Amino acid sequence: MAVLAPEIRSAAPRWLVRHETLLAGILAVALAILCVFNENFLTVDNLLNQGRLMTEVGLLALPMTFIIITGGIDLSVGSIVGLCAIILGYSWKNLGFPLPLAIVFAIGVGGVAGFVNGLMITRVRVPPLIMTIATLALYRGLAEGISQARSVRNYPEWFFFTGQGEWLGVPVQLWILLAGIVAAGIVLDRTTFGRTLYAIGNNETAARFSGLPVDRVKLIVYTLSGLAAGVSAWVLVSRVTTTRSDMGTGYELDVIAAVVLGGTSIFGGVGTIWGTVIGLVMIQLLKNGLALTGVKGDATIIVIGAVLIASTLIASSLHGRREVAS
Amino acid sequence: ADKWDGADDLPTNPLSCDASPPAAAAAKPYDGGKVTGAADKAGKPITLVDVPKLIGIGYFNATTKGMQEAAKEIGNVKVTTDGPTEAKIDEQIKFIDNTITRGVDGVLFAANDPVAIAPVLKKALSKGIHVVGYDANAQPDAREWFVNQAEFNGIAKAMIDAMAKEAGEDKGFAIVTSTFTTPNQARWIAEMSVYAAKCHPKLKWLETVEAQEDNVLSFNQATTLINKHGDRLAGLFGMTSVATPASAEAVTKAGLCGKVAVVGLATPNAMKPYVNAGCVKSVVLWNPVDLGYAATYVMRAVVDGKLKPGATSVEAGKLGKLNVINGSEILLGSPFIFTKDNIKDFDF
Amino acid sequence: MSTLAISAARSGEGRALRWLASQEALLAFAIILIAVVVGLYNPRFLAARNLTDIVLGNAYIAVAAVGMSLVIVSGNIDISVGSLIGVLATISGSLAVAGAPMILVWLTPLVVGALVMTLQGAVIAYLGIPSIVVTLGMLSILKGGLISVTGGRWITDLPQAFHLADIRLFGILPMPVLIMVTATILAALWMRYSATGRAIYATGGNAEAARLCGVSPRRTVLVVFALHGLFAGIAALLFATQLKVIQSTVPPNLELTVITAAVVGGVSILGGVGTVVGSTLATILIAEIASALIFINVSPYWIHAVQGGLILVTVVADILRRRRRQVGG
Amino acid sequence: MSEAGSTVLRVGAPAPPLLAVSGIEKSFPGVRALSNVSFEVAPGEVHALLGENGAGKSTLIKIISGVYQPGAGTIHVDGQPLRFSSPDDARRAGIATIYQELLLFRDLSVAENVFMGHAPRSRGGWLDWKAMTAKTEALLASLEITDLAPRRIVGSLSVGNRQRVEILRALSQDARLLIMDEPTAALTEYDVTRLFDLVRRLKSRGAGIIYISHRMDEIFQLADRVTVLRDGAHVGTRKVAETSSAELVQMMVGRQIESLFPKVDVPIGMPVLEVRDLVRRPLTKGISLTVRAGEIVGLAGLVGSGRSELAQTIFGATPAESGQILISGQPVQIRSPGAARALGIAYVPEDRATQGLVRPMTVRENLSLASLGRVARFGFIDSTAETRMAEAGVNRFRVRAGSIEQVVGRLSGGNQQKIVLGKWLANEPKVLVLDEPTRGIDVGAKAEIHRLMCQLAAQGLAILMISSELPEVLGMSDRVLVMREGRLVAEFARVQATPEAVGAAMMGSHGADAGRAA
Ligand SMILES: Nc1ncnc2c1ncn2[C@@H]1O[C@H](COP(=O)(O)OP(=O)(O)OP(=O)(O)O)[C@@H](O)[C@H]1O
Ligand SMILES: Nc1ncnc2c1ncn2[C@@H]1O[C@H](COP(=O)(O)OP(=O)(O)OP(=O)(O)O)[C@@H](O)[C@H]1O
Ligand SMILES: [Mg+2]
Ligand SMILES: [Mg+2]
Repeated sequence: MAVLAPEIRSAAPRWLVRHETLLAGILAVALAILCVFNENFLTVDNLLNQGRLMTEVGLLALPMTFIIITGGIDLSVGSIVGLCAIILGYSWKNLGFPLPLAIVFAIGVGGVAGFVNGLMITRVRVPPLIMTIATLALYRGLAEGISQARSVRNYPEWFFFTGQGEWLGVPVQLWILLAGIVAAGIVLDRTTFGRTLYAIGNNETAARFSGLPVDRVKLIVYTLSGLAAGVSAWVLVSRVTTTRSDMGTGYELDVIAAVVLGGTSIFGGVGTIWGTVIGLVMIQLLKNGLALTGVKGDATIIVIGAVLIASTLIASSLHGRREVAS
Repeated sequence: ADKWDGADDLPTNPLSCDASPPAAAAAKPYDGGKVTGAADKAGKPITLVDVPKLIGIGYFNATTKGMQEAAKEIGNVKVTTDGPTEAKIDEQIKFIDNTITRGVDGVLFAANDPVAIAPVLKKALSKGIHVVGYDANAQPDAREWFVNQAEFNGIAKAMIDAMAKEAGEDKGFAIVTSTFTTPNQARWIAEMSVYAAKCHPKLKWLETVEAQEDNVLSFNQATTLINKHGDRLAGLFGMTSVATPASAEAVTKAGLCGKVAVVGLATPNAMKPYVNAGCVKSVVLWNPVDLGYAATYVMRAVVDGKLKPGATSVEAGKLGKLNVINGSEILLGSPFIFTKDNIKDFDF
Repeated sequence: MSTLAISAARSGEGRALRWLASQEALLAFAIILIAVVVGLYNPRFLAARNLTDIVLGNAYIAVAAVGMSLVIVSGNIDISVGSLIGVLATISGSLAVAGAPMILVWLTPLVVGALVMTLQGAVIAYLGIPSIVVTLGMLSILKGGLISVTGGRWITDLPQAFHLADIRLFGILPMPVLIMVTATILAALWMRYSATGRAIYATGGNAEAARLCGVSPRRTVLVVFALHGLFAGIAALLFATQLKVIQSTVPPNLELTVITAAVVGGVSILGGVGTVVGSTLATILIAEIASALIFINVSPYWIHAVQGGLILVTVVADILRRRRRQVGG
Repeated sequence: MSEAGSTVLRVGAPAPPLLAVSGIEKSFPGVRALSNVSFEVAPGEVHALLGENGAGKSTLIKIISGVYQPGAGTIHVDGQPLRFSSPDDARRAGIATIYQELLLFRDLSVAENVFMGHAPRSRGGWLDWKAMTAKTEALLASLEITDLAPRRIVGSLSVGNRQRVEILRALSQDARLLIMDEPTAALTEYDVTRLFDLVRRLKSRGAGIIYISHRMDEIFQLADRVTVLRDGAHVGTRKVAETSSAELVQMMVGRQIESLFPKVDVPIGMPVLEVRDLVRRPLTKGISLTVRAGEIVGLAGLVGSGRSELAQTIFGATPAESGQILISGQPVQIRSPGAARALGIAYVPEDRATQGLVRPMTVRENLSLASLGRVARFGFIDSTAETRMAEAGVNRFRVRAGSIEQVVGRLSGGNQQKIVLGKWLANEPKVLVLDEPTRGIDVGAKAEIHRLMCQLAAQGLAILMISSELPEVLGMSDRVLVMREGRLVAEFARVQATPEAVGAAMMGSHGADAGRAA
């Protein structure tokens, strides 16, 4: 997909450190401005609450970072969320599964959905964009078909703990997200698995010829993506207390926006979890801060769009200038 | 194909077949939620935020307009409308959540999903924010009052009666709706199904198709139905203000005006060409401007303590006295039927 | 068809046979197969009127998918096209209602579309920002902007002359179909026989090598986006003139529909001939499937699942077919 | 023809040189690639550029082709000063270049690759596909290439054939100055001969040619003058007729190279790699061979004879359809390169840019790529161990890199090759399959790599070496196998392996198969 492959892509780590620092800087400035305009913004309560609200997308963004680093993409995540939500409700209400089992089952189905993506991508060599655009339609359709347009409600009270409860004063799902972030960060940064992801993204053939388990790793990341969608569905259902087949619609674009804003190259080979987290937080807090300041929804999405382009632009142009100067 | 009939497993309550008013249901006790820790602002200026299903569509522009009118009339109410740009429950929850953080006196809402929206509304109630719904309800205990534009069974009766009259008692019809999961549409269709079975048993329900809130898709779906069923199709229902004009257009393009009746919910402006051309005889709707207007008055009354659990009516400015039904709902009135004669009087 | 056709293709003879083994043939074959099967079940499906309606109602998607194919072949993607079409349709409709001369009403969306896309192309090509970032941002900007400006007020009372879709050539051929066919053929010829057309393949395949061959990847990307904008403008016009009202909002999921059409029909034969013919056929196929499922009374709950499944099958069939051909040499 | 072939430079003639560069400087971040380089190319001259890996040859020709802008210095074509701001400018000035890295469009056909950017047009400016195909066919014919159709998709071609496409592309431009950066690195002698005939023909038409190669014999066959670079500086320019190989090497590396093929005899042990009736269509048609510990087996053959395919089948990149592979006498299943690696098989591929290296990653990361398990514990990479491993690799091969954190893509071609070798040796394999191990490597480094191969053999490694350079095969192998059309057709012991006999077996002339019996 490279349009303007620079003659040789620059060193990933240095580039990224800079991109993330820059992004963090931009984020800080934006937050400071928003803070001046609204005293409710920079409160622990609000920030924790925002953390709660961004968990579902955040959980998806972690494996999406992996996938995009390998040079792939997964557009079906939002649909898998919908499918898992329906499976959770359906297996509990209609198949009579005990609720804990239904949760596990739904996450498992998410894993299978991701696995199918991965299998077709690695075995049949369907390009990821094409495969997941097809399953975007297919999985959503399955969710609709299985649910027969009925929503599942009246979950028991304990079920809402994950989505609405708190543990040590912090929303429960935020713990899940934090654990995910730390795990994903370490995996990407420190392990052979993470290294393999970068190698695949930069040169898949060479990775293969180095004896790295390219297909297995790809299969794993797409499966992880499905599993994360399952967890995300569980958190979402628990938060909103109901199950509908249209849940998670459009998540794919939110997730991709966060990941690319965080500096992960859509061409593969470059990216970090920390960048993704900054991207996520940036979008969430901007939306929140603008809303609190009284900016309307339509204007907010204009701002988000402009910030997405502008911050990438600023980061890349500053990066370019330093490169020349050094 | 299945005749999809709403299927949300909630009880239905068809009206009687003739025009006689429904037997007064046994008065239900108040079943709405309770606000805790609200500051007493009786008679004082209040700020309200209105979070509709989505912003930027004609229908909710009209409700907003009504709210502004009411606010101006009352004088000490300030209402701002803000919401998601797509009818997504997830986004809507975030908007309400932000509103709570900002701190306002009351929230007006039209729910994208009655259950999913409940937790955040309850949170608002617990933070001392009054909550009143309109257009699309939430679980009763998640809000104090709901302004009901017209009861589901009332809409259903108006629609089915109009269809039976225009298409014929023993003809086939099909439905174009947004999605099967949209709560209001699902309720209406469910009520239509039982009412048709009860009062117009010979009407043949052919099928129901989804068309999002998409103009061109609605048109394509309606066209497909016309092509598929041919003479067996004598009527089309449009369940949204998008699907109805698109269905009318499809019928016009197919040259079947007068042969295939179009009945549906729609705003008058979009329907004028078809009504004036005689292709559509009746458009069912309430006045959304009035709906927004009433919601604002109800909220003011709640804050002022004038509308308390157990009340049987509320004063709503130019609309006069509105009745409380179903424990915690306020009924705007019967659905309005636009025809060739009166449609020119409306502009929304 | 396969073995015969593939062996012919391998030996490099028999133009017709080679075509039979192509993506376009696969799509055309699927279109005919579905028509026949569904026609047997319900003959009304084959009525000329129904077949025309299927194409007519989706011509705008096909035209947009032509542009999208160019973009994808050049190694980029555009997610903003749905929003842009919404904006352009609104602009065009507003002009019509304001009483502007028809020629202006029809040309403005093309010009504005080309301008907006050229701007995006410039940012992508000259500032080196990935297309997915730029167009994702633009998606938000256009969508929010449209709502801010119109407030979602529908455009009604459009003058009769505005309705391109009602114009029929020789009283039979509807204008949108004519435009769709013309746009597809012109684009296909242009991609095959113009230097810039081939440069798109080069840029998408290996931008650095393209540069060393004296092709300017930047200029190419710019041209691609400008043309894509032009096609988006045409699509918007077809979209806007179809009904008597214009919604003034962004049509839901239109970008995905367009990308799907391009991907099912076009992109997969990167480097092949007449890609855009594939994307137009794919649009027709997808629309045909949607209509056919209603005709054969598939449960409405399962329609989307079946639709998704069929798209997947088409895509996989194409990949397998190409793989076989590649192994064959 | 013979007259033209002996065109003499008219020294002091009024006509300006075709190309004159002077005072060229070029720096990359942290590297001074060229400093004050000047040389001239006359019409009808073949001017060779010589220098160690990383000396700056490729950088220099990229400046001449407009890919890079020089930091200082001037370029004159026909006496006119020119500034090229893009490769297109250079092309318009009549300069055609074959770059060292293959730059092709994998999804496009041969004809389109050849004519990308300058396709024949019909009236009205449209592309003329017929003419394009016809011209490609004519070019193919002029090089006597019969096994390459204009319509073939380049992605399905072997490296050798891709190199041919690059050559066709440069030739298709009717350039007045043809620059070739190691064009023969991926070609066999047969192709080289064709190419040389063609170069001589161009030369006779008055074109100038800049020719870069690490193969000394080619320079003596083809070039009129030779310019030597060392560490980015101009060391000297000599007339080929007036110099010797030894002098040039001395100029290049600043020291003497004792022997290019320092083959020593080591005791040969038990069979380590045994292959029986290996089949993988379309190119591996039943191969049996054995490589023993301490043995270096050379595999010779023409382009397209299927040697790389065989190697990749053994390595599991394209798993075998039938047949058997035994490692140290044990039958094994090799279904992926990972499995091969686990069994102690290493494969140094022929195409280092796409198969060998992850160019945007650092030297350190590339060196550890095939042996991550050795520097990791429970999947966590121990960065100290990794650094140690990388430093060891860099020192062992004397890689010219700023640091182990340098991006591999910016190393010179030869140093990149050393990284690929180093990557595999870090894994301490039992069987080493080398596919064109010294392709594009300077004489000094080549001697080093050969010495290393001998060392490794002495340590008991079994080495299978594929090479298209006959002297290398003959100089380094204990045994020579010859492949033709997917089958082994001859086998020679070291003493029997004469250039004539092996060459004949490769070409398939009579009498060659007799070698098999021996
Ligand atoms: N884009 C670049 N960025 C940084 N350094 C570079 C770049 N290109 C080349 N170099 C450095 O410049 C020097 C000269 O490299 P060059 O490729 O010209 O060598 P060469 O003589 O062609 O070697 P070889 O025979 O191995 O091909 C090397 O040290 C190399 O690392
Ligand atoms: N998948 C394939 N299908 C058909 N032909 C192929 C395929 N892959 C390679 N070939 C052809 O097989 C021939 C042999 O390949 P290759 O040139 O790699 O063998 P080699 O003896 O190793 O030669 P080289 O000197 O290039 O290493 C080439 O002509 C190539 O075009
Ligand atoms: Mg070089
Ligand atoms: Mg080879």
